[in-house]
Amino acid sequence: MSSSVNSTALWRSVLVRDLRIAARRRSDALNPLLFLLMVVTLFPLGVGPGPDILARIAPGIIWVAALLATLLGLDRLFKDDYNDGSLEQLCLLSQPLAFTLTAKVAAHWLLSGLPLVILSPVLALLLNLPLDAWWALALTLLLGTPALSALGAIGAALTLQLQRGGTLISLILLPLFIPLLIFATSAVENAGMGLAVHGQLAILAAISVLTVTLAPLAMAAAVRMSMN
Amino acid sequence: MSSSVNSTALWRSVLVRDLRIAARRRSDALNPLLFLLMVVTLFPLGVGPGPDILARIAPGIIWVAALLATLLGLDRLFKDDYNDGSLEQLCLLSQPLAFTLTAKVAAHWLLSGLPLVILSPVLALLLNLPLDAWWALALTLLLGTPALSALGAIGAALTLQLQRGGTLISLILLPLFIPLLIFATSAVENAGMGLAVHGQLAILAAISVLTVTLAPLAMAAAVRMSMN
Amino acid sequence: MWRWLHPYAKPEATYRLVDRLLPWFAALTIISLAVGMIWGLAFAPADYQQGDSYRIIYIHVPSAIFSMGAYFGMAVMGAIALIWQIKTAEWSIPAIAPVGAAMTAIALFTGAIWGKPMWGTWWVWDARLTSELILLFLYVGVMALYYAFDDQRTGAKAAAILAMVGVVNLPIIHYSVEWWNTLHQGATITKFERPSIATSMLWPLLISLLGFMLLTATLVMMRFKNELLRHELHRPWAQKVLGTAQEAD
Amino acid sequence: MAFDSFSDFVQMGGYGFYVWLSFFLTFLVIAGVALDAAIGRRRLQRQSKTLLRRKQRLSKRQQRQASPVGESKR
Amino acid sequence: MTQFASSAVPLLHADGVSSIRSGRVLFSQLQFAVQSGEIWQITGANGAGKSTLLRMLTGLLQPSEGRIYFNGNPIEKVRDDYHQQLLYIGHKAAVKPELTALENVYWQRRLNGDTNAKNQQQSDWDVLEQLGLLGLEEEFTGLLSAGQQRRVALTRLWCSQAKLWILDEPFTSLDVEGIALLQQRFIEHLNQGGTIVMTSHQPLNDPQLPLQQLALAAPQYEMLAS
Amino acid sequence: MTQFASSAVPLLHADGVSSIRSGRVLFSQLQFAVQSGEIWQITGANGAGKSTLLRMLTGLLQPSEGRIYFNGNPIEKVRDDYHQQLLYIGHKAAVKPELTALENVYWQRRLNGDTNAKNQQQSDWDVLEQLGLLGLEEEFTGLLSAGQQRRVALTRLWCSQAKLWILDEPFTSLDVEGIALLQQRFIEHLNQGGTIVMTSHQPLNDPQLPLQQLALAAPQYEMLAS
Ligand code: HEM
Ligand SMILES: Nc1ncnc2c1ncn2[C@@H]1O[C@H](COP(=O)(O)OP(=O)(O)OP(=O)(O)O)[C@@H](O)[C@H]1O
Ligand SMILES: Nc1ncnc2c1ncn2[C@@H]1O[C@H](COP(=O)(O)OP(=O)(O)OP(=O)(O)O)[C@@H](O)[C@H]1O
Ligand SMILES: [Mg+2]
Ligand SMILES: [Mg+2]
Repeated sequence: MSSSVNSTALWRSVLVRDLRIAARRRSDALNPLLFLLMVVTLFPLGVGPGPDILARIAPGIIWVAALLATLLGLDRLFKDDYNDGSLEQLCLLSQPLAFTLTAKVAAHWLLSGLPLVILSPVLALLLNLPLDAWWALALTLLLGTPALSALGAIGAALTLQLQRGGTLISLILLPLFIPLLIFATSAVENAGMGLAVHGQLAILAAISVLTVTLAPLAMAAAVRMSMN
Repeated sequence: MSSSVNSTALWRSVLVRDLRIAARRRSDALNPLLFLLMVVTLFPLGVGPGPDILARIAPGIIWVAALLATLLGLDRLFKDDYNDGSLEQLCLLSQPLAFTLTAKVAAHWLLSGLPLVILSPVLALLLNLPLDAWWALALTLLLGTPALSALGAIGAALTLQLQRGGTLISLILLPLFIPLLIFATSAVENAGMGLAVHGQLAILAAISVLTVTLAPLAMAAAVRMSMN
Repeated sequence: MWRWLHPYAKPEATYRLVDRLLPWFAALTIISLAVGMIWGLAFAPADYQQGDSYRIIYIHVPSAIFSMGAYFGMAVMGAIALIWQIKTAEWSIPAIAPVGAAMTAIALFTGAIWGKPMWGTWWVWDARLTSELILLFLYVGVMALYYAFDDQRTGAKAAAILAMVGVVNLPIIHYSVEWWNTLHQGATITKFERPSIATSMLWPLLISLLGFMLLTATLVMMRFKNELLRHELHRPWAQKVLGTAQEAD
Repeated sequence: MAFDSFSDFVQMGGYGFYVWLSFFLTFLVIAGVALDAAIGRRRLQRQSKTLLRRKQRLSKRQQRQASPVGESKR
Repeated sequence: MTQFASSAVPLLHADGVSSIRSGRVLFSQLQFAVQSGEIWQITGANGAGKSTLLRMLTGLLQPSEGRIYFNGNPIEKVRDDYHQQLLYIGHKAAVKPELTALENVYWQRRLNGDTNAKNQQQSDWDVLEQLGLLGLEEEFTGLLSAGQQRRVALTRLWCSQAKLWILDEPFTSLDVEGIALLQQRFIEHLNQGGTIVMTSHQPLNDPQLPLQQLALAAPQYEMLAS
Repeated sequence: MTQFASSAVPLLHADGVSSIRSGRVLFSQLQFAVQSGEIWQITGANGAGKSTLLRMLTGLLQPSEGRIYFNGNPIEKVRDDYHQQLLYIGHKAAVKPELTALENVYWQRRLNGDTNAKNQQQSDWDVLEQLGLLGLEEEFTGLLSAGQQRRVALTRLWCSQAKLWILDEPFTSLDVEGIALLQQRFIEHLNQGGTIVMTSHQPLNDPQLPLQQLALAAPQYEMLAS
């Protein structure tokens, strides 16, 4: 009992510490937001200003931005802790590592996924997305980005010690992102056309639940493996 | 005279060593390519099957993907060398730092820009780009990506001291990338419509030459600045 | 040639100079802005095409021009800071950037507001509009970079380098309007062409231009004073200026 | 004077909303920047005071450390 | 498994522990028992396998052969209990350069399960002062000197309740005065019934320390035969 | 600028050098001259500013006040010449973990302008053997032990032609035998007319070394006054 209470306290500590480190500099907290805004301005520039085309590709754009925002911070996720020895200290705590590591994933999601969810209405506005699709976009992001963070974390843990296996595993992991993207974008499109989206959302939710619960085990195994 | 010969030898050494190290971490070297393929395969999925729309947005997508792929590996460009002390050793060589650093930029381009140029026909095929536009796309990439790498290196050098430069780099660099994006995509579109593209290609080439020659100075200044 | 700059490399002397000039700039700003705005709003004739909506021009155009002007000034300061290693020039960068960003923001939304009645939409992904947005990003980048460093001197140098690199973008941004226009589609942009403006409209515009120039300078000077103090906070003169010196002993 | 009456002036030939909105927002931004500068000065004053206090505390602590009394702790 | 009389169960016991790394035998069939209250110094040339052995003792690394027992139980069986008693400082200091010295101390305590950490702000200041970091408490740790960063890492020895310390070259980067301070702390810990296993290339010169030594022979760099 | 009789121009001369970091004075108005053939040990407590001073001597860092002269010329004026004569090994070892020991040695030589580096494969092996890395030449450096990684970094002292060595705690992580080996190399270098400026918290115990010492006082952590 007391151990589980401790686990939660520890979990919160890891989370808050990670956020503190990330927010060390005032500007850093804003950066992901600005970055997203900029990615979204890039596309209209590249594609041309026709609002109809923009609206059609908007879900794709925003989801690519989500992917990118996830990937950008990802290789740092465990790397810094690994290099400076904090990660081995986490392994030496008397709480289960798999659980502790989810705090780091949560921090990553709070810094990369959540801003995206919050900002999505603005992005949708900029890209002329039909009103009906706004909430669908926000929902898919809310349901999908945790899975992005969790899957990404597996990759980050696996590539920690940079042995031969790394490439193969990223090759295996990256395609896992694609189902997320397909279901999410089709949900947004359907919503834009006034069609039902429960199906896709349910699948997204299922993927997220599955990955968020199972990924920690894989992560913990990978991290312990890299301690050799 | 002998010093200039030495400079070239040194330049080659830095380049080859960087490539050797990248080859050791195969996953790192492959990441930009994987990302690119993913973005490009995702879009047909996200946008839907209409080939006309795909073809219209293809140049934009490929170029935005190129920008983002450049950004992905960028914070690593000088960081590892900075952390392990190799960069201060480069500062202490009796050859001009600005010149030496271009070798690292060249390595970055070989690993992120060149694969893109080589891969562009495949990407164009995947996105139904009209045949006439293929060569234009490849040319814009060939002319534009060196500038991306050079500008990117400035960003990487400026954020060297910062623990979490990743998003700040993008914030700094995307505005600098945008002119390239505009000219390149308009060139490819013109080519697709059978119009002349000399103008844009000339401008792209000019930008590339300008940045590749001037950026090293900014890079060297930024690197020396972060030695404190 | 740069000899005269030398005394102002000293923060205290610079502070005194700026402090002395500031009231004059502020007064002139208020006068010229008042004249320009009242003339433009109330006395200048209505446009034969755009009616009275064109009066937005008296803030839109000056702010747009000085959003670029401020950036150029910042880049020049960056060059001075890097080449002659003058600290006060470094510190002027964080003073200029927010003011420039404000000008950019003003140009952006006055343009957007003007666009609604003229084009029927707030925002189009047009070259000029987008390039102004990019200018805002550039400013934000410079500020973010400056504040990202623990060591302020390093931050200032980094921001100076970025400001200088970014200035290459100014002409590109400026002329890309034409390139984009001719190469892309020109439908929404025809109204953008400079109206052959009547002198009765031109005069107030020129005065507002002067007013915005002075305004930019005034705001920069206000912030610059703060920057000087911030960096010299541990020195007695700064403590005296701030009125905290007595507590020291 | 381009307008016949004050209400004409306010209405701006039907564009009143746009014209006044942009003038108002402009004023807001400028006032914001100016206010920020003024607040910045206040902030500096506070910072200067804490700096001085920190210095005093430091010297006090150093004195305590230097004196043998400090070592009796624990 | 070796049996001990209940009173003589050693705190830590390595039973036939071997390490084989990339086909080289570093050490084999090591057999030793660390009793509560002892301080052990593992010595050996560079590459002898000292750090490897310490990491095996912590459980971070699995021995290629043999087993390690804590209070008579294999450590992997009682991992959580074991880790509650354990404090390990390795070659890497686990100090965050982005945090101030004070914050580092605070979070180290938090992560080690000190839940009412907030109340101890004052003691954190004291620990830092004791380690010669007076006036640097609110500096970013990344900007401190090599030895100062090491000192921030070593604050854990002052804040922790752990009985067993496993320290890999704790004296690295410390100046003479710092080494003396640390040895003083060792004595305190031992007097309170604590146990220390450590490596160091520098002799532990404090005569008060009840030192036990374990010398690892320089490894033979041959390929493993079988 | 101080003037010296032509014969007495010191190799390295610090003239009124001060360091002020984040508003704290680390040292001020240092004045010393290192003659060719001397070995200088900079001593001082953790955080005294030793590393800072060494980095200033290399030109990586600009003194807050004062100037540093090489053969009578300000180092920033003769940077390329100076760096040709200089070998600096700092706290960070500049060793690439992804490369093997042998590759590290090879590229270090290449980067230092040794153009016919390919012909020297054999001597690289020899140097590594001398440093006790026999049999580990083709191991990834990242997998070596702390001391072995340090030894790979130190191979530069065996391969370089530089006259002036500036070394920041070169003995870190080395075992006793490694320290002796290094001191032996110092003596060789000095006998060949070389010069060494270094820091170390461990005493240089070889009596043959013609040691000069410069002690940095512990800094006062006060705000800058003037
Ligand atoms: C968000 C929307 C807008 C933005 C960001 C914007 C931006 C700019 C910029 C940056 C300039 C200065 C160009 C230079 O000096 O090189 C400018 C000038 C000007 N703008 Fe706008 N503008 C916008 C909307 C509008 C609208 C709707 C109109 C009128 C229909 C308009 C009319 C003008 C005029 C007349 C000039 C002066 C022309 C010249 O000197 O080149 N703008 N604008
Ligand atoms: N992850 C690893 N994979 C393969 N070999 C390793 C690994 N880690 C260490 N080794 C090898 O094990 C040997 C012993 O390493 P270890 O770090 O235990 O030495 P050490 O006794 O601590 O030396 P030092 O005094 O230098 O710290 C070294 O030769 C090293 O190459
Ligand atoms: N980049 C920096 N910015 C601000 N302060 C710094 C920076 N680098 C070092 N310092 C400060 O300068 C002081 C001296 O650092 P330095 O590394 O020179 O000490 P040192 O004598 O080498 O100590 P050690 O024996 O621990 O290596 C430290 O207090 C440190 O906090
Ligand atoms: Mg070791
Ligand atoms: Mg040091």
